[in-house]
Amino acid sequence: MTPEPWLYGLLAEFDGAEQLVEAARRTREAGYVRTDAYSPYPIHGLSEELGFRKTLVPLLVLMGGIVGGVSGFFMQWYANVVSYPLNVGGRPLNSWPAFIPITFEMTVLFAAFAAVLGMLALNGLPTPYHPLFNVPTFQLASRNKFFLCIEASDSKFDPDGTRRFLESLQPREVSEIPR
Amino acid sequence: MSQIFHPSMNTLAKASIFGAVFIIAAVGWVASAVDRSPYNTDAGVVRSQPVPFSHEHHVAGLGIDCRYCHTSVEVSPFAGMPSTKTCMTCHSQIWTNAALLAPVRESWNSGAPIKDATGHTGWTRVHKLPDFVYFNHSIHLAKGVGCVTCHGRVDKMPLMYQHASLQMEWCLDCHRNPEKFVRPRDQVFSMNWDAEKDPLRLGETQATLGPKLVEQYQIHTSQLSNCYVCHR
Amino acid sequence: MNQPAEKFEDPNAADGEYIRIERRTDDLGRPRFWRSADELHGTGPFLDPQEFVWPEFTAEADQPPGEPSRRTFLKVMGASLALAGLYGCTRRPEEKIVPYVRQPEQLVPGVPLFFATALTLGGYARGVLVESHEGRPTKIEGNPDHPASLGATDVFMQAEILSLYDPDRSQVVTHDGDISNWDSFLAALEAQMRQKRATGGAGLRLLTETITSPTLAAQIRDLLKQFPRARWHRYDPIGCDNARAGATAAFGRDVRSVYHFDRADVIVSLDSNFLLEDPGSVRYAWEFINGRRVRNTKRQMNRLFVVEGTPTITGAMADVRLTIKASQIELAARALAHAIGAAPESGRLSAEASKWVEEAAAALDAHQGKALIVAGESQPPAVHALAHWLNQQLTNPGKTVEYLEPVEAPGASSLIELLEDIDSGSVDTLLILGGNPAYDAPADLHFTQRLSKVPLRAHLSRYNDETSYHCHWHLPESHSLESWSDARAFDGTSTIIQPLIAPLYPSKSAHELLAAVAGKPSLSGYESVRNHWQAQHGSDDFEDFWQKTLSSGVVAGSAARPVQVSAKAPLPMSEPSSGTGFEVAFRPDPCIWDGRFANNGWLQELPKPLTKLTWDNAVLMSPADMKAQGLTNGQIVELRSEGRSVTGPVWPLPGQPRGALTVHLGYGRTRAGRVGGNQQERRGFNAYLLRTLSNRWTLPGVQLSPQSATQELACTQHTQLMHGREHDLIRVEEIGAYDKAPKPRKKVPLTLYPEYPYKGNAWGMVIDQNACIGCNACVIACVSENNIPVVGKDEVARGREMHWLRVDAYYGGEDEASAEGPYFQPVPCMHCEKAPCEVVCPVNATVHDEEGLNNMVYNRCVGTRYCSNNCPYKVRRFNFYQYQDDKTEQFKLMRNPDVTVRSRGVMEKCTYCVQRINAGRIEAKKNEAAMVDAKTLQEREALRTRATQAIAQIQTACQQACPTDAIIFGNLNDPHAPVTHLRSEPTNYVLLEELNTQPRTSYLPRFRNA
Amino acid sequence: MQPGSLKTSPDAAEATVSLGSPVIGAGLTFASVTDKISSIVLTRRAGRQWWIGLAITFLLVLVLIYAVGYLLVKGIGIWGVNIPVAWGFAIINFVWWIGIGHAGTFISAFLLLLRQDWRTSINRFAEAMTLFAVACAGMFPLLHLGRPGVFYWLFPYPNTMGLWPQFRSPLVWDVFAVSTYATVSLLFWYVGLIPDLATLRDRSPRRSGRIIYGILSMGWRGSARHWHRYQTAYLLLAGLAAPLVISVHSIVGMDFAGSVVPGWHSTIFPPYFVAGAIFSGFAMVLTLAIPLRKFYGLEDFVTIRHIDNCAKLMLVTGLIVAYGYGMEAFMSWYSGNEYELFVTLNRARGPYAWSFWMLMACNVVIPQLLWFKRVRTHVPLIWVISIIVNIGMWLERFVIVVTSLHRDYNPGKWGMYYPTIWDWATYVGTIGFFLFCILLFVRFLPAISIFEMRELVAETSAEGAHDLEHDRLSEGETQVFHGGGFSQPKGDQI
Repeated sequence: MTPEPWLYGLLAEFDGAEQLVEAARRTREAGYVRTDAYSPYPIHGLSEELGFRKTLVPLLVLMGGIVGGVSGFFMQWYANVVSYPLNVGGRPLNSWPAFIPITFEMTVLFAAFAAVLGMLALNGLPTPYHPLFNVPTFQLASRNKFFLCIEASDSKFDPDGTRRFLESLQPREVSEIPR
Repeated sequence: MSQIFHPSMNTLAKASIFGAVFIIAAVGWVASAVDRSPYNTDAGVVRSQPVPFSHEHHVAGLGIDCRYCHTSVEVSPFAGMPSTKTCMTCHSQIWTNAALLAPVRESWNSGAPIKDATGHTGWTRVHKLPDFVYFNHSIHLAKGVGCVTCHGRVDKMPLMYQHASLQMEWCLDCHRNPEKFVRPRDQVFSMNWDAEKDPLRLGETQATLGPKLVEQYQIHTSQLSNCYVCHR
Repeated sequence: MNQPAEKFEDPNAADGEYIRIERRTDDLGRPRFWRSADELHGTGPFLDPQEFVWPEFTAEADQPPGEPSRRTFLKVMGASLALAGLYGCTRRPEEKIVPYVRQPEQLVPGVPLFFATALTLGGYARGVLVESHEGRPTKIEGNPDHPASLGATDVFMQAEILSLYDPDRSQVVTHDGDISNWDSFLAALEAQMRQKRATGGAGLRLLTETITSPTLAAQIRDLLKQFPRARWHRYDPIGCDNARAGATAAFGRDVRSVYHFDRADVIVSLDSNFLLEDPGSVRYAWEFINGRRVRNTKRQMNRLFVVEGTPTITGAMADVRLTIKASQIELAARALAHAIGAAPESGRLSAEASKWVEEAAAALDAHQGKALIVAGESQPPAVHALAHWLNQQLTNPGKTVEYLEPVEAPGASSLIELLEDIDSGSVDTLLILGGNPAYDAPADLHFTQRLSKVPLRAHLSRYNDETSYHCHWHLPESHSLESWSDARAFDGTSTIIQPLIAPLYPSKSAHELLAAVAGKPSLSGYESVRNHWQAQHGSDDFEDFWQKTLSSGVVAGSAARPVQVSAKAPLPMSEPSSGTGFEVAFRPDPCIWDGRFANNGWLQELPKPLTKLTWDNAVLMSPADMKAQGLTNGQIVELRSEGRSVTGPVWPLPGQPRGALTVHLGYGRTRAGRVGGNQQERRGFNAYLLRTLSNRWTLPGVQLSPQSATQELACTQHTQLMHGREHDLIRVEEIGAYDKAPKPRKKVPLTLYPEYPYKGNAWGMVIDQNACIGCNACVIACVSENNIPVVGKDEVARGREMHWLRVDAYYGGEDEASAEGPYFQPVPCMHCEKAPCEVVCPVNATVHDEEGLNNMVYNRCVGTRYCSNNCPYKVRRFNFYQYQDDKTEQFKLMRNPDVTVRSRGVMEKCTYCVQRINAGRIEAKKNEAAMVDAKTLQEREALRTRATQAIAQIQTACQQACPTDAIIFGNLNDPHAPVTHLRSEPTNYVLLEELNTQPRTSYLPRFRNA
Repeated sequence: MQPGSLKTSPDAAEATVSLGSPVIGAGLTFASVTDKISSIVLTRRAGRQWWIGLAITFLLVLVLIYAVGYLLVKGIGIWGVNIPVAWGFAIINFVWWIGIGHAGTFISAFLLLLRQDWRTSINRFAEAMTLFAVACAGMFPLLHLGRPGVFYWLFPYPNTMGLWPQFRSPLVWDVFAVSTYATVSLLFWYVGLIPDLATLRDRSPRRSGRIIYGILSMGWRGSARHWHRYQTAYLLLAGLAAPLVISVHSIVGMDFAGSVVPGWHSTIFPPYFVAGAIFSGFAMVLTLAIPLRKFYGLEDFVTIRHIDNCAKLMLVTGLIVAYGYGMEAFMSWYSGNEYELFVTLNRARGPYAWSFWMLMACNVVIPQLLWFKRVRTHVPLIWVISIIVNIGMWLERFVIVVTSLHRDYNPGKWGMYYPTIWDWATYVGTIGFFLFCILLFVRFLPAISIFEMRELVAETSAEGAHDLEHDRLSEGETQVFHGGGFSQPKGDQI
C-alpha cells in the first residue's frame, strides 16, 4: 500500500536515552531501514543500532592533509628553485629544512577544512528547512527529549502498522510528520 | 514549533557555501586582470601633445632614423628629446606656416621651451618608469635589443603611445630569456627586422640566431635578474 | 625660489662663455677633465628637475613628526578606517619632458659633466671637481691636480653643495630690514661715491676676511689707488695671525711655512691640529699617513709626538702624546728647545711632561733633517718662533719644511684700527665683504655698538646674518659655485673659480660689488677675473692658457716663490697666564668651523670626531673634573670671566687636561637660519661671548658654576669603550706585529652552505684603520652621493640618524684617565657573503647578486626591520618618518639623480655606491659587446682595455673623498687591484669573524710606534 | 525541585576540593542545564555591569582606532623603536597575545584528547578567548610594518613583479602559522557551537533570534548519524589543533631563535615559548572565568575543581618556564660565548634590570604559591595571581626583545628604548578590543557548551537526567521562565 504523499514519516518521542537506544534496536530488528533517531546530545552506540557503520570523514581529512602538505612544499620549492632563484644569504636554493614549517601549516589547514566541510557535506547540512521541524514538540530534541523517526519512504512503512509498531515501544507519544 | 525557513533555503544555503569558493577565485582573477590592464599600465593610451607629432609619418613616411631626434640613445641612459632646433632644421624650410607647428616656431622665436595651447611647458611623457627603476638605453642597444622590442612599431603609430605594460614581469621576460629578443647590433634601429627574412643571415631563425648573439655579445643572462641591475 | 627651472635657463648669459668637457684618466685611474673651445656654458632645464627626484611612493606624502592636534582627529580616524589599503592604487601623475630649444653641443642628456674649480675656507683655496647633471651641481670631488686636495676632500668642501642649495640663503637685497633691490643700492652707493671721489675716499672703509684672490687683491689695490684716503681692514675669527706673527718674530718677515710630512720620520706637534685645521690639512693628512702606511713589505712608520691643550684627531693619531693646559705648552716647547740645545732654561714641568720632552728630544736628535716641528695657530707667536728655530737647529728647512712668500693679499689694516677710526668719527661708509664680525668679533671690542656709529653700512654675505642685521644694507653674495673668481692655495697655487650654475637668486660676488664701488657697476665677475689674468699672462696664447687653466683647475707654476730666511734665537718667555679657576680653550668646531656652516644640516648632523655629539657644542671637560664637580653629562654650567658669561651643557672628554675646559666656536647663532639657529631656536651656545682680543684662544681664570638644569645632547655613540671586544672591533698592534702575524694564507671558511661562485667581478673593500684620521670626510661624501636625509636633533637623539657610513671612535687604555686614542673605525655595510639580514627578510627585499653585493631593494621593502635586528654590525638605517624633504624645490635640484630617494617606512644601507658600479659595468659591457664588430685586432684590444679600465676606475664616494686613502674599494677577482693585495695582508681581518658572515669589507689593524 | 536550590553555595563547594569533587553542581537535569545557559543569551536582560563594561571597553577601542590612525598618517616613527632596538611594543604585544590564545586551544584540544571531562564547562569561552586574542595579536605584525599598505606582499600570490615571499624568513612562517591557527581555531569553535546554536534556535522567544540562530545552526537536528560524523570530525580537529598550537608558538619562538642576536639565538626558545604561552593562557582563562562565573552565577558549571586544575596547570607550565630561564642563563655561561654571557649579565645588571627582576618575581617566585591547595582554592587570591602571571609573561617578552637588542655585538651602535604614549595607547587599545569582544560573546552566544553539559549530566547523574515536573513547566514557550523557574539571580548579579 502506498503512503500518503503529505506524510514524511512518523515520530516517536521518548524520555530517556536508554529507551531510545532500545527502540532503535527493535526498529532495526523489525526491518525498518529508513529510520533515524534524534537526541539532545550524542549517545554512544545509537547510530550503530540504526545500522550506521562507518564514516568517510577520517579519509577526507587524510586526503586534505596530503594535498595541503604537498602543495605547500611544492610552492616553496617552485618559488625558490624555478620561478625566481635568488642567492639569499648564501643559503641553498632548495633550503628544504626552512620549508618544513610552512609545509606543516598548510597540511593542518587543508586537513581542517576537509574535516569541517566533509562533515557538513556528508551530513547533508545545511538544511535550514526540514519536515521534522513541522512537529511542534521536536524543538525539545535540542533540550531534553529523544525521538525516533520512521520515514514514509521506507518500503515497510504503512501509516497504521508503523504507528502501531511505534506505540509498542512505549513512547511518550507518536506524531505524524507532515511534509 | 513552526518552520522558520522556506524549503528553497536548503538549496540556497548549500549553494552559498559551495559558491563561496568560486566567488573568491573570481575576485582574485578580476583583481589580477585589472592590475595588468591598460587602465593600470597606461599601455596603448595616446597622450595629448603640444604638437600632434606622427612617428608614422616621420619614420615610415620620411624614413628618418631614430637617432636623428633621439641623439643620445647610444651613449646615455636617456634617449634624448629633440630640441626645438632639431625640429626647425626641416621645418624652417617646409610646412613653415603650418598651424600645427605654431608651438615649435613660437618656441624657436621666443627661445622658451615648447608649450602647448594651454601654456603647459614640454611634451607629455609616454614611457614612464617608476623613479626606483634605472633603465639605460645605451646598454640595451649595445647588446642588440631593438627599439621595436620595447617601443613597438612606432612607424605604425600616428600618435605615440606606450606599447608594452612596462611591468616588472614584462622586463623579466626578456632579462631571463634574452635569446628570444636580441637581434644583430646593426639591426637595432630597424623597424621591421625579422630573423627569418634577414638576407645576411639566411636560414636563421630567432631560435637559432638568438643564442649565438647572446654568446657573441657576452650577455650574462643569470646576472640580468639581479636586483641591482635595475634598482639602486 | 619659486620656479627653479627658469632660474636654470642659460646660467651665464652674461658671460658668453661655455665649457666643453672631455674625459680622460690619469695613471691613478682618477677621472680628470679639461675644457677646450670657448662657447656658452649654458645648460637649460633639459628635464623638469622633479623628473629625477620624485619621491618613490607619492601616496605616502607625510608631514614631519609632531604631536596631533584636535584638527587631525577626523583625518586620522578616516585613515585608520581606510587602513591604507590604497597605496598601490594611486595613478601616476602625468609628467612633462622639457627639451632644450638649442641643446649645448657638449652636453649629453643623462651623462654628468665635471668642472674643475676651487672652494675656499678662510680665504685659502682647495681645488675641486664638481659633478653637474644637466646644469645642476650635485657632488663635489677633490681635484687630483690641486696641491691642497690631491683628489681628496674634507667635510667642508663636500658640504658646500648643500650650502649652495640652502633655501635659507639670502635671496634679496634688504635696506633697513625692508626688501629692496640692487638698483636702489647701486644708486645709493653711487651717490655716496660721487662725493668720495672729491675727497679721495675719506671715510670709506672695506672690511674683509683674509683674501688670497689675486683678482680681488688687484681690485682693492686699484680702489685704494683711486681713493687714496680709503682704507681696507681685515678680520678673521680663526685665520693664521699667530702663525704669521710667529714667522715675523722668527725671521723678521712674514713667510708661509709649507710642510712635507711624508719626508719626516719624527713629527712633533706643539698643539697643532694639522690634520684638520690647517689650510693644507687635506694634503698634510695624506703626506702624514703616507709616512706610516704599514704593510707586510714595509714595516716602518713615522713617529708622531703631540703635546696639546685639548684632545684633537691629531692627538688621537699620536704615538707619544701629552695633553696639558694650552697655556703650559710654551713651557714644554721651551724645555724641548733647551734639550735640543737652545738658550734659556724653561720653567718647571710635571714629571709626565718632562718625560714626553725627553723622549721627543731624543727622537728629534736622532733624526736631524728628517724631523719636523709644527706649532698650532692656537699657540702664541713665541711658540711658532720656537718651532721655526727648532726646525732650523735640526736642519729641517729645505727638507721637511719650506718657507714661501706669503699667499695672503698684503696691505690690510686690523679690525682694531677700524674701530678706533670709527670712534674718532672718521668712518662714514663701511663695506663689509663677507665675514660675520657682529657675531664672531672678540667680545671686548663691543663691535656692534661701535659699528652702529657708522653712517652708511653695507654687508655682502650669503646669509642675512647677525652682521647684516646691524648694517643698513644687506647684499646677497653669490656662492662660489655660482660666480667667477680666483683664489690661492696654502702654497700659493692659484685656481680660477668658475661657476657651474647661474646665481639662484639675484646675488653678486665681491668682484662685482667692488667693480661697482670703483664706478664700473656693469663689469661682470667673469670680466674682472679674465681681465686680471690676461694682464698677468699677456695676450699671446692667452686663450690656450685660459682653457688649460680652467680645465686643469690650477694655474701652472703659480705656487709662491721660496724665500731664504734664518730664524733668530727664541724670544724671552711671554709671561705665563695667571688666574685661578678653569682655563678655557677656544677651538674652531670640527663640523661648522667658525659658524659659517651653522646652517648646513649635513655638518650639523655630522658626529664630532671625538665626542660623536651632533647639533650642539658643549663645554668639554675632563671626566675626573666632572666627578670632582659632581656634574652629570649634559648638565648646564655657567662660565664667567671678566663679567662676561655663557651657559652650556658639559660633556666628558677623555684625555682633556684637568682644570681645562674646551668650547667650540660657531654655535649660538641668532640669525643663521632654520637649521643653524635663530632668535626662536638656538643651537648650542655662543663661545665668542667669552673670547677677547688678548685671549683669542686660551682664556684663563674662568669661574664655573653648575646649574640645576640639564640639556639633552644628541650623541651617536653612547659608549666609546670596547668592553673587551678589541679582537672583534679595532685591533691595535705595536709596529712589528707582522713578525708575529701568521703567514698569508687562503682562508677556507667552514660552512654548511654551498659556496656561491663569483665568476665576474667580486666587489670588496679594505679599510686601513692605521690610515683613518677620523675626519668624517667619507661620511659627508656618502651623504652627498647617496641622497641621505637630515633627520634633526630629536631624531638623532632617539638613535635614528641615517648615515650609511659611521665612524666609530673607541678609546683604548684601562680607564678614562689613561684613555688612548680614540681609534677610529669607519663602519659601512660589510656585504657579507652569508648575510644574516637576507635570510630573515620576508619579501626578498635584500638579497645577494652575482658580484657579491648585498642588494637592498627599497621599493620591495615593507619595513619589518628584522634585517636590522639581525645585522651584527648594525649598519642598516630605517626611514621611521618621511625624512626626505620632498617639498623644497632647491633640494630637488641638489639630489643625485642616479640614486633612489627613499621614502617613509623602508630600510636603507650602504650599497658600495652601486650607481657608480653600474655606470662602470655598463661602460665595460658596452665595450665588450662592441668587440664583436671590431675590424682589427688592435681595435679589439683597445675595446678590451677600455672595458677593464672602466671597471678598475670605479671608486666609492667615501673612498674618493678620503684624504688618506684609508678606504680601498675594488674587484677582489682582479689580481692587480690594490684591494686584492690588501685583502691578503696577513694582518687583514674581518669584524666578528666567528659569526662566519664572510664580510666583503675587511680591516687592517691600527699600528702604534710608541 | 525548588527554585534557588539549584545554586549550591560557592563557599560550600570551595571548602573542599579533590579529584573526586564534582565538575558540575549537583541535581542538574538536561532541561535545567539547557534553560539556564541559553537563558543568559536569550531572555535575561543585560545587567548594568555589562553595559558599563561595554562602554569602557568601547572607549578603549576608540583609543585603539585613533592610535592606529595616527600611526598610518605619521608613520612608525611615532613609536619608540629605533636602531638598534628596531622591534618594540608591537612585537612584544604580538607574542603576548598569541601566547594567551594558546590556552583556549590547549583546553579544547589537548584535554579533549586526554578525556578530561572537566574541560567541557570552560572550553567554549576559552576558545572564544583564543579567537579574540589571535585577532589582537594579528594586528601588531601588520601595524609594525614601515609600509602597512603592502602587507600582502608577505602572502604568495601571482603578481606583476614576478616575486615571491622569502620562505626562509621566520616572519613568513609566522604569517602562515598565525593565519592557519586563526582559521582552524575559528572552525573548531564554530563546529563546537553548531548543536548549541540549534538549541538557541529552538528556544529563542524572538523570531529574529530564531532566524539568526537558525541560519547559523545550519538546520542541525541532532540526528544520530550526524552526531556520529560530528564527533569524528570534532575529534580529528582536536587532533590537528593540538600539534598546530605547538607549532605556532614554536615558530614565534623561532622569530628570535632564528636570528644571530645574542639572547635570541637559543635552541630552547621554541619549547619554553610554548610552555610560556600555555602558562599565560591559563592565567588569562582564570582572569576571565572567575569574574564571569560570579556575574552569571555559573558556579555550578565552572566549579572550584576547574579553578584548582587550571592553577595546577599554571604551576606546571610556570615551572617549565622557570627551567627555561635557568637553562638560558646556564647556556650563556656554558657556551663560553662572551656576547651571550654579556647579554645575561646585562639583563640582570644593565639599565633594564628592573624589568628582569620583576619578571623573575612574577613568573618564578609568586607562582610557587600554587603549591598550596589553600591558595589554589582561594578564588580571589588565584585571580590576583593569574593577573600577576599575565604581567610577568608580558615582561618576559619585553626582556627578550629589548634587552637583547639594545646592546648587541657592536658597542658603537648600542642604544636605549623608550616606549611612547602611542605604544601604550595601541597596547591598551587591544586589551579593550579583546574585552569588548568577550563581552559581546557572552551576551550573544552560549559561554558554556550546552550539549556537552547535557552529556556530562547524562554521565554523572543518570537518575537526575529527567525530571518530569520540571519538564512540564518548560514544554511551553520559554517566557515561562521569566517567572523564574529556578534561581533568579539578584539584580546586581545580572
